[in-house]
Amino acid sequence: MAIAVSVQREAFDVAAEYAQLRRDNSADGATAMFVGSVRDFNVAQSVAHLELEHYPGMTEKVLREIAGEARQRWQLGRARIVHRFGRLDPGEDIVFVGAAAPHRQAALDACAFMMDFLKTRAPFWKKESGPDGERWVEARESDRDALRRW
Amino acid sequence: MAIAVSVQREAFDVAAEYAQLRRDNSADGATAMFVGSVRDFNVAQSVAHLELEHYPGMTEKVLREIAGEARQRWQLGRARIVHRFGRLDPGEDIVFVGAAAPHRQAALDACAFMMDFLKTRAPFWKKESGPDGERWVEARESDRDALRRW
Amino acid sequence: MIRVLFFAGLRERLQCAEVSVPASECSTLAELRSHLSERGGEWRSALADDKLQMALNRSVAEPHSAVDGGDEVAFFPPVTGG
Amino acid sequence: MIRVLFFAGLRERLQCAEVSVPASECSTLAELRSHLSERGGEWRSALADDKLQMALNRSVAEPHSAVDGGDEVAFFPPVTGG
Repeated sequence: MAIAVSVQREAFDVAAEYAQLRRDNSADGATAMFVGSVRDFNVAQSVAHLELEHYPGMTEKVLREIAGEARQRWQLGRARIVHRFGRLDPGEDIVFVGAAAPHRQAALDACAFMMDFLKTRAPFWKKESGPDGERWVEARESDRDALRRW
Repeated sequence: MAIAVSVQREAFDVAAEYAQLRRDNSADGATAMFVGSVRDFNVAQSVAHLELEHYPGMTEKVLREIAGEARQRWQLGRARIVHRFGRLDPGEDIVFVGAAAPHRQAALDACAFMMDFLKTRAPFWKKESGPDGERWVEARESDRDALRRW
Repeated sequence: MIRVLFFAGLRERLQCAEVSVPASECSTLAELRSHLSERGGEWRSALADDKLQMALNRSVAEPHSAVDGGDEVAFFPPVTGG
Repeated sequence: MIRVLFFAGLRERLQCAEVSVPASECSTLAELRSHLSERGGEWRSALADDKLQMALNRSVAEPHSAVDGGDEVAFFPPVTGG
């Protein structure tokens, strides 16, 4: 499928995602991928784990819109977004975005675009648990600023 | 290892490359990867297969310099480049570049940078075989132009 | 009825994930928000936060957007996925 | 001796992958290139191509770069990897 999105509790498999971007797709010589993972620290406190909440139904719709917009702008053969929810420990993968295109910069730019929009538009919320207790992660100005270039 | 390069005849495994970028590396929450593959057409003629020649010794040295330069510019935790040589059929992967960083745009820009420099500096040469016989692929002006932004 | 959902920190402050509001109580998202604020206490203060975002039928929406029976509305803090 | 390597289309035109040149024959890459051109025929025409690149001890080098015995020099067309 040209566009695929998944919102899931389970871990994803980068090799399987890559295979889907390439399957029956010898027209696209360029494939770019981005994976976001849980860091072991965020701002000041060290993070024991994250809990990711989302808005079922809206999340999938927004991700599909983002992938569709990227596909149109850069004439991607394929675009994929996978985002996890639920409990995530440090080092675990949170999000995968991938794009296959005839040209390398299109594939890389499409990944940057999808991540920038996902960060500010997709209804996910992170709650960090650390030694000082739980707190909801604040949205970052820099993520909103990142949208301006598109 | 912070930097790793490989020039090899064998296919590479995207999942294994990803695992190396992430291993013992929970400080880098952002991992970007790019894979270049053999398309089934190039310019006008359809391609039956490619033969990739390289300059053993110099190739590894240049790739290591490119990965090292990217690592310094974007403070990457990890940078990897894998490039194949020998016979490659349509659909097969040619090159992998990957970068792990604390921030997503650093990881994506580092991949773009490594590909742009690899395309114009690493001593590889492609010969295409198609229905009309063999021909050496010409270097493209657009690849030289891509360097100007860095 | 209008189905109204609350997420993340807002849900926790309100101690409420979902309410139903008769469509006759409001005709726009702004009116729905005022109507909910009238519950007072935490509802008034939490819904006064001007960073809150609203969705109507799973698309981001503005205060003047019209709402009607059968609609699904959501209020939530700025998103932090990725 | 200076070890001189040729790659890709250039190697095919010259029908030669490698030659050795006495260090006494030249002191710069430009002189080495002239010396090889004197072999005539395909050597003269192929080495006249101003798109050819040169490497000295596995780093890209310029015509004025000094060469000496034990050095490894390479001539090759613009690269097309990736």
